[in-house]
Amino acid sequence: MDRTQLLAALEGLLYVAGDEGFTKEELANILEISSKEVEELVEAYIELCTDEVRGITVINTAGHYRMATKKEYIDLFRKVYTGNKKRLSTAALEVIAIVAYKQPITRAEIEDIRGTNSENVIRKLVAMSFIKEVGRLDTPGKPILYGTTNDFLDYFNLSSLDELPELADDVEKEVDEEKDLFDSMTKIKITE
Amino acid sequence: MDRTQLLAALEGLLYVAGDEGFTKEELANILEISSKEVEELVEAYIELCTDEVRGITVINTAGHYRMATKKEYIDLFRKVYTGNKKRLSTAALEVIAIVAYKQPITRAEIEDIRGTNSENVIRKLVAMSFIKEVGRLDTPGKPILYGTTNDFLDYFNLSSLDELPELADDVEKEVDEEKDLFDSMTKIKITE
Amino acid sequence: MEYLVTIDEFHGPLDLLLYLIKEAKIDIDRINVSEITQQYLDYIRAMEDLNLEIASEYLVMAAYLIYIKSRMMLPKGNLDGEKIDYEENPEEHLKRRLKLYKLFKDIIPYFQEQEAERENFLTKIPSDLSDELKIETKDFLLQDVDIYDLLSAYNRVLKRFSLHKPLKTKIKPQTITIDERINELSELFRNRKRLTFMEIFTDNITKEFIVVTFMAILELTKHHYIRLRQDALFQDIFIEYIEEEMREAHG
Repeated sequence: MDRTQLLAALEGLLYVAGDEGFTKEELANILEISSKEVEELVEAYIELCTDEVRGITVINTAGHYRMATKKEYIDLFRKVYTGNKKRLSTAALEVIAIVAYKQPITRAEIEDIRGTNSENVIRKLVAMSFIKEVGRLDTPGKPILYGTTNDFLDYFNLSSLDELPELADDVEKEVDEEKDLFDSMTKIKITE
Repeated sequence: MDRTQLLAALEGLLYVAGDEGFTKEELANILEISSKEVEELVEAYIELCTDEVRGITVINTAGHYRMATKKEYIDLFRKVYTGNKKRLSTAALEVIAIVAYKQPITRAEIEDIRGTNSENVIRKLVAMSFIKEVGRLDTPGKPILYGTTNDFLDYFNLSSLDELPELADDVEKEVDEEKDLFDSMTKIKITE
Repeated sequence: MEYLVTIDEFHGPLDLLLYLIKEAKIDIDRINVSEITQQYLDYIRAMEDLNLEIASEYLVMAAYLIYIKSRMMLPKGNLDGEKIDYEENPEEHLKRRLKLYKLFKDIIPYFQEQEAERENFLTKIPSDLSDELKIETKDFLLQDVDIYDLLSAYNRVLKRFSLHKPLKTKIKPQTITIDERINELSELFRNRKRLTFMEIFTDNITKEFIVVTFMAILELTKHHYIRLRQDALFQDIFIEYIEEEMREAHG
């Protein structure tokens, strides 16, 4: 396929896939071009969509290119599609943030950082498929380790975890360095 | 809105509506123009789509304008499905999930929840014995009620339906009951 | 100093402490634990006076704060004996826990912005091409999916549902004029010269739509664009288009 056909094929593919989207690798496979070329092709397509006459564009969330409506007309689209008005609670966001940065992480560790029971919030986030069990810690009781999901990335408009901004690093560095100490402190607390 | 904006808005609307599409009247209402103007607008949009760089167009079936992938690119999807069987199961997974959590449920209810025609998928799932007829609803037309089968349980390694992961709404309901204790609290004033 | 707050505005004792520190407008590093302890205890006491249930974790923190405070009041080294050389001082430990917790509290606005930003982009349900592609049932098998994929699929559907739900209620019945209906009917006749009366009533019929259509038919008949015919009582009424050249004769 020549460039024009590739662009048309990309549009046709992304339309059918809708919210499911395609990964770079999948598109490379279907269109028989390299991943690098897919990237350039998508860039070129997005460029075409910047034309004011266009109402759609392509976003990259959770590693998937997804065709989406343009931001500019969201008020009009909202007339028809009111969307999910429910936003996550602060407590849920706290847990999400902790899991996102510290994964894999156990419930006990999350509760340590928050200083409060987090069982229900974690249950809710698992049920919403924003976090999930990614393994078990090899310690007595084999506690569940949690990590974030693709649904999490999509919900927060992230293409991958690398996109997360860094936490105020000086504090984190300090925290990491002294983590062993911190761990021993919490253990003491638990046995008390 | 001017002509350019109307074209862009039309594209966005038709994209989100997907296979369901919009009637002329619905579009007229949303865009606040006459039916006649909608017709002209769609004509103009289709004209834009004749450009070879475009992979989608608009078709008019059963009184609904629907965005659709151009025929010449439909065949690419054969590759999508042979290359990655998991992709094919998206629709199937959605229907199975709805039946699993909401059984017994009619086809109309499933389609209402999914927001799209699901006849095909349901038929295939019945043929694969993931779901089956479990009764009839006592309303005109006596619609079939669907439920999951033992094969479904086997496939997902469940010993019973009780083992399905809990839904966010259920967690919320339970937590809300607990929360009532807190909600009864009045604002307190602390004075030093 | 007076403040109005409720316990359920806080997600645990660290959250409450951060609030008190913020109110006092001081850095975590510079907090005077004695002072914060006093405010924290005032808060807890006020809750108790009102007979409100206080989660035990708030009381544990209160005890911890009192422990730190009392420790500071004693001459150094006396409380923990030799331990003091290698174990972190509890005040520092608390400050670090607060700082770590604050790190995540401070990132919350970012997640809220991202959450709101994503809502600006609407996507559609994947199209079903199984008919076009004539996919065999045996190829329809699921692979590498587990029960959590099922949960994720369910959540995706739920999200979409709330997206589509208002569509039907939001759209008001369209008012159509007789002229518009005449145009639509003329369009219909361009392709088919003969239609039954029932065929021109397509979907979403409202009383208004029927009346307007009826008026349009009468108008078209009057101007000899169409002819109405019924072979027998209660049989289908046929609407026949009159070709332009034939119109003269009728006119």
